[in-house]
Amino acid sequence: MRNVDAGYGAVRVLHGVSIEVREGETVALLGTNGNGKSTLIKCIMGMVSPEAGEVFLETDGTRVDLTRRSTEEIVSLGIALVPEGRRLFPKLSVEENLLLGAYRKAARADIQTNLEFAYEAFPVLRGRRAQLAGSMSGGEQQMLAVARALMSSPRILLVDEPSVGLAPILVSRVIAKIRELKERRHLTVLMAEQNFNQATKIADRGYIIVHGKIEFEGRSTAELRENELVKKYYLGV
Amino acid sequence: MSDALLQVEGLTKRFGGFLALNQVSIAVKPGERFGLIGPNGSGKTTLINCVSGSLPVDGGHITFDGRDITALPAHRRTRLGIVRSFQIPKPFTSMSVLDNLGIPLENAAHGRGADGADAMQILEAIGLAAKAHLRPAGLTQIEMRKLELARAMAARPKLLISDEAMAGLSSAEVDDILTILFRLNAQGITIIMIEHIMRAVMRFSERIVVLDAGERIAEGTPDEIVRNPAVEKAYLGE
Amino acid sequence: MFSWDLLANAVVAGVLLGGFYAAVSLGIGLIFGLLDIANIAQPAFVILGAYAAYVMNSAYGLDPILTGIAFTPVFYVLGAVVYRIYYGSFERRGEESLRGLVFFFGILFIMEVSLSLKFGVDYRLVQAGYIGKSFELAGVGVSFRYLVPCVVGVAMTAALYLFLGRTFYGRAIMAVSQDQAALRLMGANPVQIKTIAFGVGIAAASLAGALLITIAPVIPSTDRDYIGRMFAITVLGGMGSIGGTLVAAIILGVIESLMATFFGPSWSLAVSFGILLAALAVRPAGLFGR
Amino acid sequence: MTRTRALIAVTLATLVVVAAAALVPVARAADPIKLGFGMALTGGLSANGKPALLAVEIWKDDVNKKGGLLGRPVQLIYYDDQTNPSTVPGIYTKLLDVDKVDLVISGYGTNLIAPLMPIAMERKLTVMGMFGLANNEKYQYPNYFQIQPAGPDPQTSTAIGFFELAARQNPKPQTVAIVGADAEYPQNALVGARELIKRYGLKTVYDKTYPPSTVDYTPIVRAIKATNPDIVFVASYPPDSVGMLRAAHEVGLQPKIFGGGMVGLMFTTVMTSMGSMLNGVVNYDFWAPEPPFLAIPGIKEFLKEYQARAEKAGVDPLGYYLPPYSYALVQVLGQAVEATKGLDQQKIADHIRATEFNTIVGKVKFGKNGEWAKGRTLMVQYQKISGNSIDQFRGPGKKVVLYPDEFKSGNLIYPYAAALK
Amino acid sequence: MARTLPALGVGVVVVLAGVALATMRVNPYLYFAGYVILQYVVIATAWNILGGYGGYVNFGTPAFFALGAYTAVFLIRSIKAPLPVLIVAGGLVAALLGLGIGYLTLRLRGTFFSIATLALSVVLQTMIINWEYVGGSRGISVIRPSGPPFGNYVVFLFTVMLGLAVVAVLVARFIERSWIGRGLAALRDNEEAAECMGVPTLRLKLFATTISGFLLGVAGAPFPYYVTFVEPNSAFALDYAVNALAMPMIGGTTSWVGPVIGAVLLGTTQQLATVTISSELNLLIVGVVLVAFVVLAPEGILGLVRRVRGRI
Repeated sequence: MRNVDAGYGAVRVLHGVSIEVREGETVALLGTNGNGKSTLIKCIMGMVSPEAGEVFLETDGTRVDLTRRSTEEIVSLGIALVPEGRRLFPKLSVEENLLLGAYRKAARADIQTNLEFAYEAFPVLRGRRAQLAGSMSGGEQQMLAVARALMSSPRILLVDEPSVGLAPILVSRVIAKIRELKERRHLTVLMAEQNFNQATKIADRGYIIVHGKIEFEGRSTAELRENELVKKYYLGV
Repeated sequence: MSDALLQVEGLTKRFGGFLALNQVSIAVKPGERFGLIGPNGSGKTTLINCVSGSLPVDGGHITFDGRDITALPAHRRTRLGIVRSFQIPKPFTSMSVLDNLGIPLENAAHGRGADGADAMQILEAIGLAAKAHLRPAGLTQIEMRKLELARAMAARPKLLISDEAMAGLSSAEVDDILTILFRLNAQGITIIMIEHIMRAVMRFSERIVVLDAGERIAEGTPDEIVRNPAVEKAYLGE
Repeated sequence: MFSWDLLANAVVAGVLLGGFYAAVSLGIGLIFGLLDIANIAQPAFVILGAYAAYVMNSAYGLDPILTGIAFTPVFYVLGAVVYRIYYGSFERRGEESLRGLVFFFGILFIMEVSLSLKFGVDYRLVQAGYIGKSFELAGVGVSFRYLVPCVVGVAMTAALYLFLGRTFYGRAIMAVSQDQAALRLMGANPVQIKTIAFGVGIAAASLAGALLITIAPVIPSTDRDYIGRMFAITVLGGMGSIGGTLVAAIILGVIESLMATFFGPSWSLAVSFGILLAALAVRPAGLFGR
Repeated sequence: MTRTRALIAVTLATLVVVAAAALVPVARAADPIKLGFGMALTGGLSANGKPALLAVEIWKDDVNKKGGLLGRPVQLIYYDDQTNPSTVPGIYTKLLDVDKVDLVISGYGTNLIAPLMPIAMERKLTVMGMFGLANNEKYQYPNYFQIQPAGPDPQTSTAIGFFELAARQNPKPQTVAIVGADAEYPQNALVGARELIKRYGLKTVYDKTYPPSTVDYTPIVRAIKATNPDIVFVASYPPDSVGMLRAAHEVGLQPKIFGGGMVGLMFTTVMTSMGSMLNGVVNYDFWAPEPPFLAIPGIKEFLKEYQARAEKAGVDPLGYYLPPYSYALVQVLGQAVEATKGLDQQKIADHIRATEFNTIVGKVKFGKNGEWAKGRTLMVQYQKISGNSIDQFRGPGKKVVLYPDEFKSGNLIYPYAAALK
Repeated sequence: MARTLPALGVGVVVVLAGVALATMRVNPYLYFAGYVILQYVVIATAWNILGGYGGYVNFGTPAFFALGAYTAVFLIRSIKAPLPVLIVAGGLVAALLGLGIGYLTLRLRGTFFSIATLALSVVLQTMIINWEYVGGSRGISVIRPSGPPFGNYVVFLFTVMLGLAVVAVLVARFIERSWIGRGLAALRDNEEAAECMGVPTLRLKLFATTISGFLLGVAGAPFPYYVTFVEPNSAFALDYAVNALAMPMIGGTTSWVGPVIGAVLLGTTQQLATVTISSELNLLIVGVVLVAFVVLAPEGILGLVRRVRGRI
């Protein structure tokens, strides 16, 4: 992602943001609410079109421009998003939600394997396969949202604020699960998260975004953790 | 505690099986600048929906100005002086900016039939006078936020609840809004600020309550809050 | 006047009628219940289906139900076109509710009038081997004229149920009104999904119309008798619950039949609508809403 | 701003009114005699309204071929009343005040005649009513004449033949079930039937009504069957006539005599599609292609002309129900104009009241309340129908006239079950 | 207030002009056609108070109209009540029904509310069908009182309806410009925000449904004397539902002028079509006009005028 400007209507949320995620990495995008994390993620997914700059995907030397593509097309390239607020289909059952995750054509062949994998990775979902998604607790919903994203056999997994609305103990469980999945499925992960300590547990490196600008780039987890700026950004000290 | 302007006791709210607020109590003193913070989804907006009357409560009591208002409909609370702004602005889209203010002026503020002068005064104070005759659709984000505040002010509140009035604004714009809120407070209006932008909350609030996962986890001055390990844990995680 | 024999007969007749009502209401269950599009013109499409069956029956002696099935692709395309116009004119501009309603009101009028311009206002009927025949089972009479539509109606319900639950398009249709943006994240295009759903809903009208003309004579304005029933069943069934639609249709059918048998038929429709009103006032989500 | 808006509104309104006035054709002091009416060309009764219109048009052409009335050509001016009574006052005022018609006849059906009555009375018009039931009982307007051969007691006219025939059978049937749609005509027929039941000393075992939008008639028929009546009298409109008859066959309802006032069975589309299911039904009617009717002068020519033009007009292809009477109605009016040698409404009315007319439906003489002096509602029985061809219905033998005796063309097959074989 | 007096003045002038017109007897047909158009002015205006100002779409217009008409039939038959009593009584009974559907808005919004009103109409029609005293399904003939002013009863009814139309429009205009109308507009735009800004939304909705019901009943009350024959099918005709909706949509729903323009235009078109085209094409025109307007001119004629003015 290079020099991206983006926003809604007259408001510009992102100002010249550039980030990159290399294959096999877990990158954290850190910052408190309202700083542009979600907007950045939406730019990648084609849900917000950038006013300037470019977003592209490079695999095996071929370069695919994402800026003019619809969300559906981007999904079909193997990019999946676990959206903020989970965005499950509340009136569909757990299994129906999962099966919808496999909508993209390339994933349909693997649907049985993926479903089995999802239930194995999240045993709680197997027990509740017929339950309506909307009636589950927040933690279970977040698990389902992650599992649903994996159903599309993605190469790249974007995760937007997985900790929202969850009790601390659940947050660490979700975060740990993401790491586990990343390793088992050989994913590339970009995670937007405000929970600094949790996110840095699993990230290889990270960016801190403040007021729509990348304020700090940590090339390793340690570099991020030791930086005193963090507290300032987070607590306004 | 009986000197509190707003007192919330043991407030509980469920959405289906989800416990959004669990026995939350807060007390806001007259004239206070009160901050309400917490990570996303911690129940802040639910709390103010219950206080303003948009949502019925499942348990607990709300007292305002010495009067139990738990069962009052929202518009009656507004008339008593509890006025809120919305996180996502909800302007009256078919009316001009000026007329948007007319609604609370004649419905909530005392004395019906207020003419345009009152509304214009508020718009001037907040810096929207030039846009008075536009429809809200023609406003920018910051103007929309200001309209939201201006409309709340037109209801002549005793207690103003500002729900994330600064999300998505630039630094300078945040300061702009802060100035307005300080000025209102100086005029004697009690203010509850719900905000994610820490810099703003810390600067503005005299006292802060922190919610996490529907529970009250801390209370204190900004300094105390910053040093509170529970708060750090809630925000930064374990 | 009460007898167990009459009761059994009334219930069976009501269930059969309910199966037919389900067939008539499925399209609107899909379009209004799942897509939230108040297509008030749906009954006019049903009548169009009835006339298609009539034309093929009177000209070539084709079985009405076979005609109904044969015409589903045509109706599907028709539905897709209507939805695209609706989408382009209202939904995309975000002003669907009120004006969309008026739009469909206009379509209803136009279709009704066009049919009477083309076919006149005489009652039209079809002939098929099973009309007017019946058999008796343990003292309960069953007319083929209702049995066949009921079986077809239940089969349509089952087919739609399977389509929605077992196919990717079907599941996407169930999801589309819940969260369009999330559906995009699944890689599905909501507009395409809605076009398919609308097309399927109108295609169902083709078959429903064939069943209708099998049961009773049809004139272009017959559609008005069904507007209320269709929406009542959809709402009662819990907006978009396909199983609920069938159950609600059967409840309505049995009530009408019991009223007609025991209390005087003239109140049967009012009782059905009274139940709808009560349901709306007490439990707007319908009886089987999720 | 607001004033301008109001101004726009007023301007628009004025423009529209002016346009309306301008568009309305100005009456020319011209030659033709204008006959005006509203007719149900859309809506519930249009299946009858359209054939009626065709019959009147044929009459006009016939008259004009012979040089018109009083040497002036006849011109028809008619509007669609949409089967909606609330359009009638407007239509007739337009006809009278703007189109300046010389003569009026009513539209088809009781509901569409009723709103015409006050206008006619106010302007002292002679009105020819087309198939209205007891329209004049309340008004007692002397210059109203009605062509449906209901006779001096309109309410019982539909049912009288039916019960008379039943009473003549041996052993005499005892119990009656009556049922009908919640609509104008069937309800009137039921009122008459109830009176006749009393008169003939029968016992009512079932008396219910149903809404016209009923889909399934089998529960009703089954409830009737459970009361085991000797006589089943049905007063219904076309869709429910078909529904009741089909249900009767499916449920196996076989009283001794079945039928009565079922509108629609005589429509050609219904007859051809119901086929042999009609056998045995005893039903009211006004015309049948039986020898007593075919012998009347002029009818064959009329039917030939009608059937030739029916397809193009999109109406009933045979025209055996209403069209001969519609034609007769204007025949009476035309003859009265010729006889009085002018268009004086009062003179025309006086002449009609005093004269017996020769029409294509036979001799017509009006009596009390402008109804036929003597009723002539037929009772027919459908017999020996097989298959669905239209041709079998063209000639005699399928719809046998049983009542009244002077038009009788065959015998009742009794009981009902015997006719089904 | 400063603006109410001139409006009242205009109203009085319109009525006086109507009376003058009535005494002149230009062309009797104009009174008949005019009566129907004015009746639609009342209906469209009444519908718009709830539907246009408040955003609640009532499909049950025929129920209110017929309730007015049948209340009149009942009173004519039982006590031979004079016309003013009929109008007030018809309005009051319909207002009561309006209050009833007002409470429905507590739970039902959008399409559900509309469907409930549709169902209400069916239930009410069935009741009337089974009530023999007012004619049941057979219908009932109503004989007009003799000796009306202006020598002709319909001319008299025309002036009465003109007066009612003026009253309805003045009421609508007054509501639109008062805090009530502004409150209704606020709740139409956003019911939650309106409530939070101190607008007593429930009370306003009840007021709107009641006054709208009252005026619809008022429009129906003289109907028995106009047609002289009332039967359920025409009193509960779907046409009233369609026109009540279509006329404000065509004119523009946010102002009192819209329904008036719509009713005059569409009403006149229908009257003209009835006496010129005389076939199904007549209805086809209404359908096509309706679809064309909602697709091409979504804000109605007023919106078009505003757009054109904006451009100049």
